[in-house]
Amino acid sequence: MTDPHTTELTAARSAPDSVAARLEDEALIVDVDGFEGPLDLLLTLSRRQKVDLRRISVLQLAEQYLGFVEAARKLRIELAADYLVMAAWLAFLKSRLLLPPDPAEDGPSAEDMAAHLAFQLERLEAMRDASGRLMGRDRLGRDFFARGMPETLSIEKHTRHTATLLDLVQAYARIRTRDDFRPFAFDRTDVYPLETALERLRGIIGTTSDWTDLAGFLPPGWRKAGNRRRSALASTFAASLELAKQGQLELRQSGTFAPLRVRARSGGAP
Amino acid sequence: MIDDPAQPPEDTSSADPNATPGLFPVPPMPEQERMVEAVLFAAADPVSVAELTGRLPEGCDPAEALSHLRSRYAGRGVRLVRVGDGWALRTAPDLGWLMRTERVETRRLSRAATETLAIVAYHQPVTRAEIEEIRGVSLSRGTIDQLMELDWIRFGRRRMTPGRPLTFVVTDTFLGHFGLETTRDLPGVKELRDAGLLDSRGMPGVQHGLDDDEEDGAEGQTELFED
Amino acid sequence: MIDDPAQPPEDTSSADPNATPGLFPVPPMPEQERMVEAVLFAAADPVSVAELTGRLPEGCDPAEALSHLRSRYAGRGVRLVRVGDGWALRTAPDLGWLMRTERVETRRLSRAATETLAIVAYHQPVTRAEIEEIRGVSLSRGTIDQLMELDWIRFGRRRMTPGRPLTFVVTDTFLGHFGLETTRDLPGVKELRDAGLLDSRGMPGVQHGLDDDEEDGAEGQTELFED
Repeated sequence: MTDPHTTELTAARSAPDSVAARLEDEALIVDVDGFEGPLDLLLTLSRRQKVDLRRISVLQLAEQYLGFVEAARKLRIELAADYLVMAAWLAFLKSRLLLPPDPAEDGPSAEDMAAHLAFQLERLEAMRDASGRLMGRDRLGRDFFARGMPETLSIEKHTRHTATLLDLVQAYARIRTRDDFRPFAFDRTDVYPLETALERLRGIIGTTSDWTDLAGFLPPGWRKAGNRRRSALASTFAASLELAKQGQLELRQSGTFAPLRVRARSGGAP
Repeated sequence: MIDDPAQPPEDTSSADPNATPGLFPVPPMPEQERMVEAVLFAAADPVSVAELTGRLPEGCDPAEALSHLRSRYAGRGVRLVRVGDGWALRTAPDLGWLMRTERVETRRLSRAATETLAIVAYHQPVTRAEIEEIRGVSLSRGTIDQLMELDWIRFGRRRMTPGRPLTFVVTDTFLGHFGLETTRDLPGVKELRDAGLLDSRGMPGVQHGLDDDEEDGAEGQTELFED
Repeated sequence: MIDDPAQPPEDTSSADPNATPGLFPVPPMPEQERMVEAVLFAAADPVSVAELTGRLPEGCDPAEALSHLRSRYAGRGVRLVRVGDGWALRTAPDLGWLMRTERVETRRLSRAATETLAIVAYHQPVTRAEIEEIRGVSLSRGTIDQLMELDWIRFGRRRMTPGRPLTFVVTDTFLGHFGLETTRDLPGVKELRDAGLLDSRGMPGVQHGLDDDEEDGAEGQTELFED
């Protein structure tokens, strides 16, 4: 009843587009940072209706909220995305509430949605009220006190190591995130370097005058199927291309995916 | 040994120094009450009945001793209060004004923190998504952190729903701080429950946006545990 | 007052006859006794009569209240004793043995032990080699011994791999100590981050900088999580 907006309120209710209502919304917008999200703003707006939250007019509330967003737009105040999401939802709800229900439409009725919004507001208000009552309770260290000098009478010393769950999970997270930051490095054991392949191929190609399957040049220990073979094959193939470029060997393939065959190029480089 | 006045009960409660502890007569109830009083008095933190049982001689009934002690301290400057599973002596709240020098200044909690605390207390066990749904706003990191640091909330069991989200519950420290025996003593909890305001109710037919977030959480979890 | 046989020696003078009459009526003696009881209980040091006089409402007689309180506690588990100039409530000396187990020095688990424990909890059953690989350092004998001694980890089954290495798992004692029903209730990294518990900013009340290595780690996390 001591609400300074009381007079404007009446005006706002009788004529939603009145100057007073706009001014009032603008006053709220200036304070938009003071709201904890759209639901909080809706709760504040709903108090203007001066009725029990259970009897609130959701339609009117939706209009007030949309008026607020509109006023913010006119004032070129950027509202956070969730305020706009709520505005879109309320605009939808408003249209559903105003139109006669479409029997063909699935999903919850506009009344159900409105009732849920009212429930959310009531629940938020209840929790807000509960938190106030909770914080207003007599509190340890302020209103009542524990023993000021707890006694430790024993001479017996016994060390107990302890840790909290928080220590534990933080330690784990620390290790895990440290892992994520380990500089990226190849696991070298399964990689056959190009340089090695080049050296090997150069060494043995001179003796090969017949067409020979490239796979036959794979080093021992790298021939079994798997990552090692794939790595060795790729490096040996790349080495063969390099040697072909240098004119030391020739490559031949009879068809797509057919085995690659190589031989020393007669009269190759010295 | 015999000269030491602060010896174990064998020396004071029995004539036979060779008897095994189990064979000692159980101390009379007034004596048990004294013992419980001394233990609770010495300890700054609440002591559970189980702990008292372990501390008192065999055959004692700390629960009964506690009930005697509680009526003895009724109306006094110090009271026997229950905190969750434990019992503690605390000064009477109406005398708080006398203890100005002992008062510890607590950090003022933000509105987000107090509301989150209330939601955890009234709705526990409650998931992060549920807290956000009730407040209509996403929960900033510092809020949970702060309440955990105060040891007022802790992780509860995982919810047995898709994603197995973690829940939050309040601690005994919370109960002790606010002078509550259990969460059933929260102000207005019964009225709120009767009014259906503690029900978990989602928007009819609408998949709430916050659920996405929770599913992300679930993924992170799976990743974590699979390897 | 003069009739009181248990009158404390400090009671040298009755209320100052020249004192201006207080604006409020002087509380009745039982109420004064409650006040003295509460103040002594909450005080961290013995409280002198002069201090009590200063704290209690004008016109109170703490010395008389003390003497009533002293007889009230006579023979109880707690006694009113004089310590130097002050008065304090102390547990009865004959019950000192009850408090003996109280004295346990609590020390935080070392970082190596905490990390090892965390790895066992999150990855169990886990071999020694796996722990070393995850932590990136070799595991000292003492760490495992300590965790075993605490009864937080134990040997699990042998791994059916070459060398059949022993594995470690956490115990029920571990679950009980950390308030977990199963290790599946442990929060994941994403959940920790959401709760703000991975923030590198120093948490109030938590000591940082004990170990440079740790701070480096914290920085790394910030980089990772601030997105």
